[in-house]
Amino acid sequence: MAKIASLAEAVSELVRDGDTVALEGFTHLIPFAAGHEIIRQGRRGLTLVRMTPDLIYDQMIGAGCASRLVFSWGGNPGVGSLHRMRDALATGWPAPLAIEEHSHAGMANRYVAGASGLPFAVLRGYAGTDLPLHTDTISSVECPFTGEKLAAVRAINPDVGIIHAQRADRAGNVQIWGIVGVQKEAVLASTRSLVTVEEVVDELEPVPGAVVLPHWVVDVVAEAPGGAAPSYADGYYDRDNAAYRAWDRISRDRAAFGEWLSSLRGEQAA
Amino acid sequence: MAKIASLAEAVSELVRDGDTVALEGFTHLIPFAAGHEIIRQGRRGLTLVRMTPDLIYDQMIGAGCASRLVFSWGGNPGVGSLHRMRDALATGWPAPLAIEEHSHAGMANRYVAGASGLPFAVLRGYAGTDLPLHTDTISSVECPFTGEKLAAVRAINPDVGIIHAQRADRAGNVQIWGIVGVQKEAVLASTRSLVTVEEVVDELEPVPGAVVLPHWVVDVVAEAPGGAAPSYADGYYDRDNAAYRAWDRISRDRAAFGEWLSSLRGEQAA
Amino acid sequence: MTRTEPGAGETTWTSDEMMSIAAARSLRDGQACFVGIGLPSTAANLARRLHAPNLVLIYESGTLDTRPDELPLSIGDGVLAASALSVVSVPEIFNYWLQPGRIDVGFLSGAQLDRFGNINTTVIGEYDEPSVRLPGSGGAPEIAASCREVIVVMRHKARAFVESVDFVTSVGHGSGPTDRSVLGLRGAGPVRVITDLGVLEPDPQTAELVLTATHHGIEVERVRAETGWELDVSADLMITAPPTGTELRTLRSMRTVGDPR
Amino acid sequence: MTRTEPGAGETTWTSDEMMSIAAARSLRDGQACFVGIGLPSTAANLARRLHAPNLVLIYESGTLDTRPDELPLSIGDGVLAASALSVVSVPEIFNYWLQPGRIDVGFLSGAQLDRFGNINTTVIGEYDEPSVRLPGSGGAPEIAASCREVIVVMRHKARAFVESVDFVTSVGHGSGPTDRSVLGLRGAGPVRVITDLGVLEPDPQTAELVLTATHHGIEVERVRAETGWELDVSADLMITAPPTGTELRTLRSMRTVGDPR
Repeated sequence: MAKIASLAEAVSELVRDGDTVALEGFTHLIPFAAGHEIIRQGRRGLTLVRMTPDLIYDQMIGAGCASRLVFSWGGNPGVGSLHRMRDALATGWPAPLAIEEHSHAGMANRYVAGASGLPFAVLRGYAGTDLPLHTDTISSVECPFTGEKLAAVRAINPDVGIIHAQRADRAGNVQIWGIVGVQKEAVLASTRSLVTVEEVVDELEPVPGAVVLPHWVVDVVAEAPGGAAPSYADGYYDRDNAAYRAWDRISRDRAAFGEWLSSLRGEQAA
Repeated sequence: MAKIASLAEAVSELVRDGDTVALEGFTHLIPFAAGHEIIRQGRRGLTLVRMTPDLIYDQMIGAGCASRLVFSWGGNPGVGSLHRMRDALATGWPAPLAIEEHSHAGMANRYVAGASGLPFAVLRGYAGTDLPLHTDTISSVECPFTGEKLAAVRAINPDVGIIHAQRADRAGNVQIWGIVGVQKEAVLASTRSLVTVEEVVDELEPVPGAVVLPHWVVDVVAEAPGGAAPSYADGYYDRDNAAYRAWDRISRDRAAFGEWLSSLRGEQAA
Repeated sequence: MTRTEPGAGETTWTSDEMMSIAAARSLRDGQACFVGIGLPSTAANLARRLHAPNLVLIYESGTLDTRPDELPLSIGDGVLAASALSVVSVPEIFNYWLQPGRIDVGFLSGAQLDRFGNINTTVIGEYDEPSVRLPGSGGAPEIAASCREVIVVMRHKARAFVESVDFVTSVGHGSGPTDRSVLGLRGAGPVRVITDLGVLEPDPQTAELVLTATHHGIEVERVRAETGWELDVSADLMITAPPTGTELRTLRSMRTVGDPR
Repeated sequence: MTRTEPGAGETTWTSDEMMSIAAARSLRDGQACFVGIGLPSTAANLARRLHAPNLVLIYESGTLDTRPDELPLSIGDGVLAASALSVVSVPEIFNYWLQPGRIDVGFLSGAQLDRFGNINTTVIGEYDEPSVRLPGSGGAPEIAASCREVIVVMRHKARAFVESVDFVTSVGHGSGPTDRSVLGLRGAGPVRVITDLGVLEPDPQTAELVLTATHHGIEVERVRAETGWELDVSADLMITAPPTGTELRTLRSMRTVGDPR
């Protein structure tokens, strides 16, 4: 049975300094509120795992939460670069950042292996590319039937998996629809899990295309209306493309970012 | 673009003597009408692939269509044995039947590998059981990261994959809901595919829990109302448990089966 | 827990009823239970109607947390899908739900069981020329491998409770207490075998199944006679409490889909 | 096919418009096309509005056969999900749809491209101390590996069209015509690179990209000046037909989600 708690309680209970944490959501349902709460609670030394770091990891990296980033595409989608991530990589500000870089197919399969209780996954990938020279969680296996050589990637099993979903019921069963990404896999691969939701409801009405995560694989559900903004929650609100574009200016400049960060931290104190 | 044709045309075009054919549907949506059409058209020497042979393969084996059976659970669910299958195995009547036997997890992963364009799949399975002694599509691989030994199963890529679904639209997009089994994987793993449907409709209304197979991975769609009976089609008709029970008596006896078969073949002539 | 003593008219029950009731009692509320069809399904659904309303039932057809009003005849009856929290594909049920060890209890039956709890549902006799061809593996090998614990429910007959199974379909304790870890099986394996005569549990030292309880009214000698190995009896042999009236009435009220009313 | 010649007022267009239109023309109706965001997405959606109404667009966010009214800004905008025939998970889109070679055309862009069509979207300079850190792989390496053919759309600049990429993110033809098969890559790789200046295609003998067309009004020398290797010119160099009025009007009418109207 999942526990229903406030977001502050949930982060405090589940996320510890030095943890490997995956906040997932592929463009859709990115758990911004949870990431902001991690910033507010001042977590340090996290290994942040996410296919597309997006603004949320740019913010967490800029805030000094992370010492390592595991990812497969690190840009501001349709806009440009993640300047806080670039700055941390280039200058170590505000903290040095190590990276472990994959392709999307590799990352997706690492989550699948993690969710499946397997130590690795097999895929056709990486052949001829330069990534295997730099990433030691890419290797190869030989098919025992055909002798073909295929890529192997190491399973990901984060300490904490965090996602945002549309709804949960009072038992903690979680419902997600629209672009579902790797959220199910991220939760199932993780030792502990937190799901923020737009709302907790009495009953989960079936929805076409919905994925349900049963209460017994979710540790904590926290209500966080609007918790995916400026990304979006299908059925609740649209993606705020203007905010994505505006982030470019804030992120480019340490001072502008510092103001953003103060304001974020101030909100909690208020 | 999938072609929409009659079931007789579809079977005639897609299924050839000696083919490896998978008729899938896990308890639900078993493509009986398609199997019966294969019997009527007198196909021989088929390798029949199916997790649960069920009545449909008992009938096809008894009718002499098969020379090989690839499966993971061969019973009449909740009732007892498949006597035609047993008879073919024990006495070679009406034709000798070779078998290749797996567990459900192994078969499911063989389809997944086939659908994924991989030559094999990895799972935690078979360790300590006697199946690997008898089935040469079970082997093992070592994890390149941890050194753990895991089971490997060879991909299945049937010549023809056949399933029954609730609906298709006129472009041949197929919609399935309820227990969806391994149908998507069976179609995607196969070189050619046939989908029988309860009805062809103008538009596929979204349904909770539905899986959609796009028209460009389906070769032929054939309308076959009631085509899953005596199994069932969620939203259309229930499982005919009485027919499953009655099959036991027919299947036990070669003569009673012969009458059933004549009647099936006669139906077409009528 | 309320316990209704059987009334005067309810003091008789069949050995199958006792078996289902004993098996139902062994499940705890809130557990996630991977259910095989037949005896396990009856017992699990009985438990859900008695002391374990929040038992999470999972069938290999992909139905997660299902609450059927009537018992399914097959593993994929419509009643399972209609009452499920979620229906997932068959590959998913095995790969994401069973394999990683997310399931508390695997509930199995079999045609043969040996002194170490290994189960045969494949063939009696030689594999290539069997005297009886059985249905085969289904989901059982991986249920036996991956669930945190396994409970076996089967009728106690000498021809079924054998010294050594003809074919290992699903591994119990192999040939001793360390075999499972050597094989890399992560669940604890069979922790209890519930029959129509009593209960067998593995000896912690040897992993051999010993008689730990007889059902009300069953003599140890009868159990021994129906067991194909020299059955050891636990020093603190228990006697299963007889069915309560509530248990019997609930069990008898459960009907299988399609049965005549 | 109806072709509208540009009217007097429509004889000017930008080189980006020419590029998108040339890229759109290269797609055939009914093909399944795996679309990267940005230039490829614009071109593919333009093709769907022009001559290829049944183009099957697939984005790595899991949206299958999507028909957005407006262009998405990101790869997973709501407009893609809302107009899709089906939305599948990200693991599924890569494993069941891309990897087995079910997709006719992969439509990519990049920061650097070399003479063999290898693409870099990872770093400029050394990996550990890059002069520019780029976004990275995303879905591109496996799109480049697995689609039946790959079409690259990118702006023609000397700093981008290089002798040899600093980092091979996505394999084109490696270093020659046999490299793809040696590497086990099953698709044909880049069959065409469409830029704002012209079209490059691999020489069948050497797999090196040669200039096979210049866009209307573009001189070969200008293309050579913007190419970082000794660019060969095909013996039968073509000239891309200028945009038609319909093409320009359609392209100009497409708007990105969230753009001011």
